[in-house]
Amino acid sequence: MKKIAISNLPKLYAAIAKAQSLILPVKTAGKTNFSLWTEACDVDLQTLKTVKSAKDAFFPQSETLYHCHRDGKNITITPEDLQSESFVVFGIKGCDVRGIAVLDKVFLAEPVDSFYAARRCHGTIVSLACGAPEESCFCKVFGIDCAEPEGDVVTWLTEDYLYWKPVTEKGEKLTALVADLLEDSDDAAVTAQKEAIGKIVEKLPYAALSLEGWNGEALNEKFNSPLWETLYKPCLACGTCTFVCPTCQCYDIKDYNTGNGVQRYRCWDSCMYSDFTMMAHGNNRTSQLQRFRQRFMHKLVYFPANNDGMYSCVGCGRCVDKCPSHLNIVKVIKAFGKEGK
Amino acid sequence: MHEHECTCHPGFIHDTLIPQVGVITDIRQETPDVKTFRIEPPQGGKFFEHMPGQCAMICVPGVSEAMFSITSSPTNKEYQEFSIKKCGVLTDCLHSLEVGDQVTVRGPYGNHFPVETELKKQNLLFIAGGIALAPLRSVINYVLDNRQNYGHVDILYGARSADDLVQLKEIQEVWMKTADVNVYLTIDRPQEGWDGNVGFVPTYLKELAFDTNRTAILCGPPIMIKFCLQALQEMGFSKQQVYTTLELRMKCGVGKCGRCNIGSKYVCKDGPVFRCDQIDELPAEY
Amino acid sequence: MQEVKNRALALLKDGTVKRVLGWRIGENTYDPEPAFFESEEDMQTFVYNNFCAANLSKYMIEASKLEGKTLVCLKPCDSYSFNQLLSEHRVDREKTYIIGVGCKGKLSIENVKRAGVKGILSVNDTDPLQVETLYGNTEVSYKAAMLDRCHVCKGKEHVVYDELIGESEDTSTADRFAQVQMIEAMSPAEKFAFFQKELSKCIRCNACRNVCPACSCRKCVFDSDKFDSAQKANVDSFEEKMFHIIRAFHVAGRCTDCGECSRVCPQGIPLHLFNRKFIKDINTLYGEYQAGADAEARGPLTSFTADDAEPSVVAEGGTK
Amino acid sequence: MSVNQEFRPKIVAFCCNWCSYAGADLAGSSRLSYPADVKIIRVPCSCRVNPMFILRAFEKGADGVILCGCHPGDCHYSTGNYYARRRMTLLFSMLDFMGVENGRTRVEWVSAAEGVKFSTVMNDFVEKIRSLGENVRLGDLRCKK
Repeated sequence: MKKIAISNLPKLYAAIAKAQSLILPVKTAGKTNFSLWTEACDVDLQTLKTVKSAKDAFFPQSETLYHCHRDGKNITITPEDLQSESFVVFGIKGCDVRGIAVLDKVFLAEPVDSFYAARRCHGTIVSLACGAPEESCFCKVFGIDCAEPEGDVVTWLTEDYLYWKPVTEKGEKLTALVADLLEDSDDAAVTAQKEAIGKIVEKLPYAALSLEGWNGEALNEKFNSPLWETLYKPCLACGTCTFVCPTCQCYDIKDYNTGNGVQRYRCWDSCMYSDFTMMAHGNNRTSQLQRFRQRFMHKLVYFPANNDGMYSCVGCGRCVDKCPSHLNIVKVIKAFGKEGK
Repeated sequence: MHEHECTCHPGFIHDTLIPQVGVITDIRQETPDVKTFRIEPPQGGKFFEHMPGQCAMICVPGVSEAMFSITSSPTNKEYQEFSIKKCGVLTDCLHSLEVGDQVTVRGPYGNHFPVETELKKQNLLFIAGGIALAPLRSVINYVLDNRQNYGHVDILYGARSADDLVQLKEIQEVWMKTADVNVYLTIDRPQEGWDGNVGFVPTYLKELAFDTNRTAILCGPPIMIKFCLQALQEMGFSKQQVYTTLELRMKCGVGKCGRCNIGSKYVCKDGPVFRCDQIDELPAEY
Repeated sequence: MQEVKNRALALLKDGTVKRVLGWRIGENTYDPEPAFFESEEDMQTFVYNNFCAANLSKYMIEASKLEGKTLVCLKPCDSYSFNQLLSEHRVDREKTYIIGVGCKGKLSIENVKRAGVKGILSVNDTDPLQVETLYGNTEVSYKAAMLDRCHVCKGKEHVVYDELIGESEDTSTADRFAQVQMIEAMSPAEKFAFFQKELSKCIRCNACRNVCPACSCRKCVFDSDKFDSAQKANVDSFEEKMFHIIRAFHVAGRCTDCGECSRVCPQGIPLHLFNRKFIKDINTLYGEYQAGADAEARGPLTSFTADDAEPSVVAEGGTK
Repeated sequence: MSVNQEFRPKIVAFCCNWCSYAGADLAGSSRLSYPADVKIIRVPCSCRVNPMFILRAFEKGADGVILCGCHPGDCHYSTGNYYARRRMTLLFSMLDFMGVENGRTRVEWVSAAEGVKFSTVMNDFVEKIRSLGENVRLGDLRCKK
């Protein structure tokens, strides 16, 4: 276990940023999101949940795939370079780290998505334990320990120090890079914090949320439930829940005409949008009910069916906080629970 | 090919989302709204090896990209063909292209008809309607080119009118002349100069009263599939004996972009070929 | 407010209305969700408290397509939106029974959190708010927890209703255009930097568009496949600006300043500034106009006078 | 000003079919010159131009956008330019509000007989844009590569 005084954190950031690019929670115009560190930025480790998850670091909201130039009849395709430089994502919470594991299941499955894989292999994850979980958190339900998250390096923030524990080889490498800023430490403060967090987690309102009945086998029974009929009603069909979610991975591929060629990029898409499945001969999800159902069925039924029971929800609670109509996955799970299904 | 390499993953020279350039080397007007395009890489040959039933993404840069079934059989060693019906923004644009124009192609995507496993040694009944002959053509030619591996072949093909029958030349000159292959053609409404059967495919199917000692491969518009399936069941076929294809909106082709799912199955990866009893297990959202 | 619930229940029972559009009780006091109720049994989960902030007018577009009358609970500001939709023939007055509910300012849990409260377990909706949290109990003043828009409330009169329930209280404490004027006073570089910073947060979730009662197009121009709209990608520095200008422009003269766009923005972008700037300009150049105040009025962008200001008025500073 | 000497601005001019486009024609046939940097887009009426047209022109790389229509009162469709006038006033005000230099957009009323005015307006506008320099606040970065 290592530690560094809070007052020295700017030095730590600068030291990391000198060697690699550093992505961490930065407050801009009142909201905190993961962003590239600069000398002038306002690092914010106090806000528990960034608005968007850390997903952007590995799977950006939009990224160029290739450029296409046309010269007469000839087309030339220039693929975008893959990530080839190392970078560090600092301050990811346990839920977001698990979110990346969920993305891995999708993008690292054959055929491997090389854009994602390149970022994964060049990125080092420095996770941060949640000192003060909030009411919308339910990561425990998915077996995540927010007091000791996964990652290459795990850190804990107390009033005076940031405690630093390298876990993987990548983590050791990063630790070596900043070794002269870190001092050795015992575990006492961290143990105390973990215990305190554990007690809070027990008291979280959604700590006892039951996922019973949500699995790949329940497919048709859940799909055909009449409950969706009322559940979807307040949905505005916006993409807030999808875009703040650490696990939503559906994407769209689009073209942009730059005037001297076509830039093909991919961007996050949302199953909540009415044109998500639109095609020349029609749309197989014509109602908001179907689209709403798709989101939750994907997370709680289809994904586990294809990935050995792993849910595509990590209980970060962002959708709970952000839905303009106060709809969320917790309400859906509970509604089915009440029905005894 | 693409100099597009990740230092720690030397294998990643070619992401599946990055297409190859293709040159249109031949265009055949099949029907008033269907053209068959022969598309080759600039250096000639084929883009990739595929199996019958597999698809590829064809894109006109700046217009759109969509999944098309590869019409030519894998046994064709020289080139690949796509029969495309004019019905949307992209296909309109494709139809306006000329020989020598370039598009981009990526693939192959999806599963394929089990020509080397379940279908082997079987008697086969192909049922197609309209443009749906496109995916079946590759299977039929594959079967005919490996004739010894399969039993008796019946092909039932229908279209709106005689002018809408795709690949008529090949049907008449090759398929009809192959031993132990019966071709049944039908059109929806009577037409001058047509002395074949008139009537919808499902009706004709019932009239033909095939015995159940065969596997049916069914492809067509959803409504035709529905009624043909009913007819087949009335004739005593079980759902395990019938294969069909599904189509939904696809973007990535590799089961990641998340839109072509029916339940936990992705049509682009787990499909497009499904056995009918497998489809029954899926939620009704297609 | 038990009275709203009782009255709605009575009207549902006696067959005056076929359904009630109100709120369903959430997991907590602060997260009621808009909902339709069709039976007495269903009405048990009906709730009306000071966290019921959403503007229900837009749901009436869909409800107007249903058979029978729908009862809807509208706050004073919501009634403007409803009236505006009425003038655009998007809702059916004959199929609507409006309970105008009195308003003393609506609460926002975001604002409670903004006051520094974390881990909220329960909260009530009286003044001051008693908040029980994972980290101890605390109080937040009603005013501090009130939605930003309530501080610049445009009035507590319902412009359309069938009956009124409950008292209202004036909550406006600030000038509605103060923020707009503050920005107008900046230099171009400062203005640009301000909006660049705010809009760089935009994630194109389209919540502002989808919640807006004035945005009622069947298909939005930004969802068109006729041009290479980024639509849902936060692609670059530009399209966010275009989107937000056009979003506000398309509702200019029809926007009642209900403030829903800013309420729902997950990134807290002050989207109402765009709308308010248009309202302020319209007031300055074409005379005071409040959209939704009169369902018969002609909107400022669908009318003109021969001696309107020329666009060069902008360069001359006439819109500041 | 030496910096801007080399700068060739891209100007988009939306011209109404009935007056301004004819005015441009007259300017041409009268051999009145105006810079080749001005690209004219003919529209049926000035009120056909919606704010999106202006913004899209900037997005794709325009440095200045000018809208020309019939003089108020002379619209071929009687009132189109009155609506356009209100819309453009509000749009320009919004652009100003967001920190875009307000010389980059302009509305001018040019009749079919005003070939001279067309030429003067265009020369003046191009000069103005040249002095403002390249448009950096409203373009899409992807178009600049």
